[in-house]
Amino acid sequence: MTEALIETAESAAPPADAHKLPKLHGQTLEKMPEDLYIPPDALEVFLDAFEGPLDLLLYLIRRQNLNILDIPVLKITQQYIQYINLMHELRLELAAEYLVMAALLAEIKSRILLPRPPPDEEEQGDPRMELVRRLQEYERFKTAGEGMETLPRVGRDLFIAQARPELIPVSAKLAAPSLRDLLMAFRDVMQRSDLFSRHQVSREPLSVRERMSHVLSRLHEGARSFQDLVDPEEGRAGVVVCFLAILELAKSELICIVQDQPFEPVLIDVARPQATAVENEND
Amino acid sequence: MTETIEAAELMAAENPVDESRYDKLERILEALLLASELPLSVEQLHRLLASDLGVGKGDIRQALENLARHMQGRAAELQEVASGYRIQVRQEYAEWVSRLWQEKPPRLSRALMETLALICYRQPITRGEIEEVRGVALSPNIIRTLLERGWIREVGQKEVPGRPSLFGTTHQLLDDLNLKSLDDLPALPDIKDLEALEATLSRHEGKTADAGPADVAAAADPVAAGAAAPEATLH
Amino acid sequence: MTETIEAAELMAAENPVDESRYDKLERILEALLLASELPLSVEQLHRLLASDLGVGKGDIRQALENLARHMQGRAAELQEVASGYRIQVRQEYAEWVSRLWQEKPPRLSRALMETLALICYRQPITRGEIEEVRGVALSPNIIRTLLERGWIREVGQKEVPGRPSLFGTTHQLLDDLNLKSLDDLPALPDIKDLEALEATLSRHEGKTADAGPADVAAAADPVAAGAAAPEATLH
Repeated sequence: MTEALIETAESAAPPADAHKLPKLHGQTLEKMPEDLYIPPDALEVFLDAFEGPLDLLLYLIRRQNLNILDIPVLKITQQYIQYINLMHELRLELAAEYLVMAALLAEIKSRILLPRPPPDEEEQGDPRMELVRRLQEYERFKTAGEGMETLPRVGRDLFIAQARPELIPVSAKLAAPSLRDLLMAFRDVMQRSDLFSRHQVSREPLSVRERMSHVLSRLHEGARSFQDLVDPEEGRAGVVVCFLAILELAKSELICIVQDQPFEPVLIDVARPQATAVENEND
Repeated sequence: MTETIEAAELMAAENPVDESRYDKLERILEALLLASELPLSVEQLHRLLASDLGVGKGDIRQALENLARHMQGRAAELQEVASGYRIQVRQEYAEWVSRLWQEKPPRLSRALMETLALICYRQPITRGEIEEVRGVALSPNIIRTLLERGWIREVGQKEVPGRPSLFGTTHQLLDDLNLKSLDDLPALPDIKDLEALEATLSRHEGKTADAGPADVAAAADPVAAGAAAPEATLH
Repeated sequence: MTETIEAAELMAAENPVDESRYDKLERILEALLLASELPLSVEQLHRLLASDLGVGKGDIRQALENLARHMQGRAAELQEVASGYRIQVRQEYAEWVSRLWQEKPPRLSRALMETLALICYRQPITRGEIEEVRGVALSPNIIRTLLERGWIREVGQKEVPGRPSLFGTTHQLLDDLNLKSLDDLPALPDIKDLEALEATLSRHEGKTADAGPADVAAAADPVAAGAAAPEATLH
């Protein structure tokens, strides 16, 4: 994969475009560090593939088929720091953890390059030991996580067999759903049907919808006047909701509004199949 | 990893005796029917299996017949209903099964929850309209269960061919959900936004918990506090 | 209306051969397991049946064994998981069954699986301890997703400043992973002996001095590159 990336980079970046090449310490990186170059726009994606600095380090080690215990600390440290510098130069936002690790690696590196520290300092613990311990510990759980992902899982590899009798003598009431469950179910179904995107964003008072149901069921007992359908105790808001519900029902042709004679009371009734007659008239 | 039964394997056995071919088809059908929430029609089964197994509807019918025969003497049976076939526990065991419900009321199925949610938000609504949004046929049991539980009621009929029933919600449902009015349900845009939804829910849960320790926990939880920001969208 | 199998009838057959008695118990168990959404433990089954059938837990275990045997060759199997027994479609039919749903279950992220593995093997564990091992901050979504799935739960608080929550796994997780107990999880890979590690490191010190060709290529001036790094991080 890395080879392919280098090829693309070469063909896409002729010498004239040298200013587009990433810069490190103010100098154009004309020669990419060996086996390291990744096109700038791929860097972010590249970093996303890692679960953090430990994961990136493990990748650098494993890519060279090295045992954790045999890490050439210096080499890995340099590679890691180069990644970080490159991303920094490209102004990619880096999680703080990556920078903390860079600092730790730099410290390790300086300890390797500088003369051996006096013995009393060594008692504080070798930072390489600590790093290798952390890498090992992380790798155990990374591996364990990968292993668990492959375990057969209900809903993916296993399905529960379900069969019920046609009729179950009911003696216990169904428990009410929690509001959370209800809303999550609604969210799911709307997302599946993609109605979210098509639906108007304006807020439709649900009480209008509820009142539509209410009005409709009242009308089944017979036609009513508007006054019959309004409960004055509900106040202005209630009257408005009721009126909106009636308009909405009329619009959906679920009810009809009739006035037999001028000045007669306006009656509201459920839509009757005579609707076809009206259509004929319109013809 | 999974030992899938390959179509090729199934076809290979076609020649001398069709027995083993039917056996496998029968077991695949059994698996599908046991896992499906809804009855499955021969057409549906054919659609699911035809291209990989190269079976015709006749093969499926034959395998279903075999399945029914093999289930004799078991606790469940294959039953054909209006919308297709299903495997159901024999009625003679219904009394035993009902004890499960006495111990613990059954969980509400996803299909039931979605149906109820659609009736809340889209009432008055017909069964057909619910099916259209959910994209699957609605089991008659669901509407029946919701009606029996007193959460929905028939509020009229739609004046379209067939005059289907229109369903709406009841006061009982509001009571059971601890709501004063349906307006207390979050608006559509807020449901879309998971953070706004969490904020609304934690406010509601706080209310119903009657300012118990749950409220304190919610306030201390930075996630809940952060999610409270889009509150403005509710007004 | 329903032809319930009476306890009396069941008891009557007790004497000469126990065969038919076990047969009926087996079928009742099959009916219960098929109808239940959740696994049922021997204790639960015993509670449901003991008073009417006069069966002991041993009888139930025996009948379950018979049931498992009778399901051999069928599309479903009896499986024991953490919270009890359930009847599930055999894994070899999963590919066929998953066709019933258009959407595939979402893939679980590596971050989520690593976190889950840590909670499995290191429970009770705090968020901070998880972050320490993984070397990165934990997205709040991960814990929330795991809690919502019912795979983990808060099992207490650690008595350190801030009293962070301690998380542990649930029966639900084991059920969903088809496991009876946490012991059924594969063993955590061993960590290398730290003394051997120290030895290797000191052996290495000599080698690192003469940098290999890769090192040379990596940076023209390794000291400058190395020194620049922490500086950059401070901005």
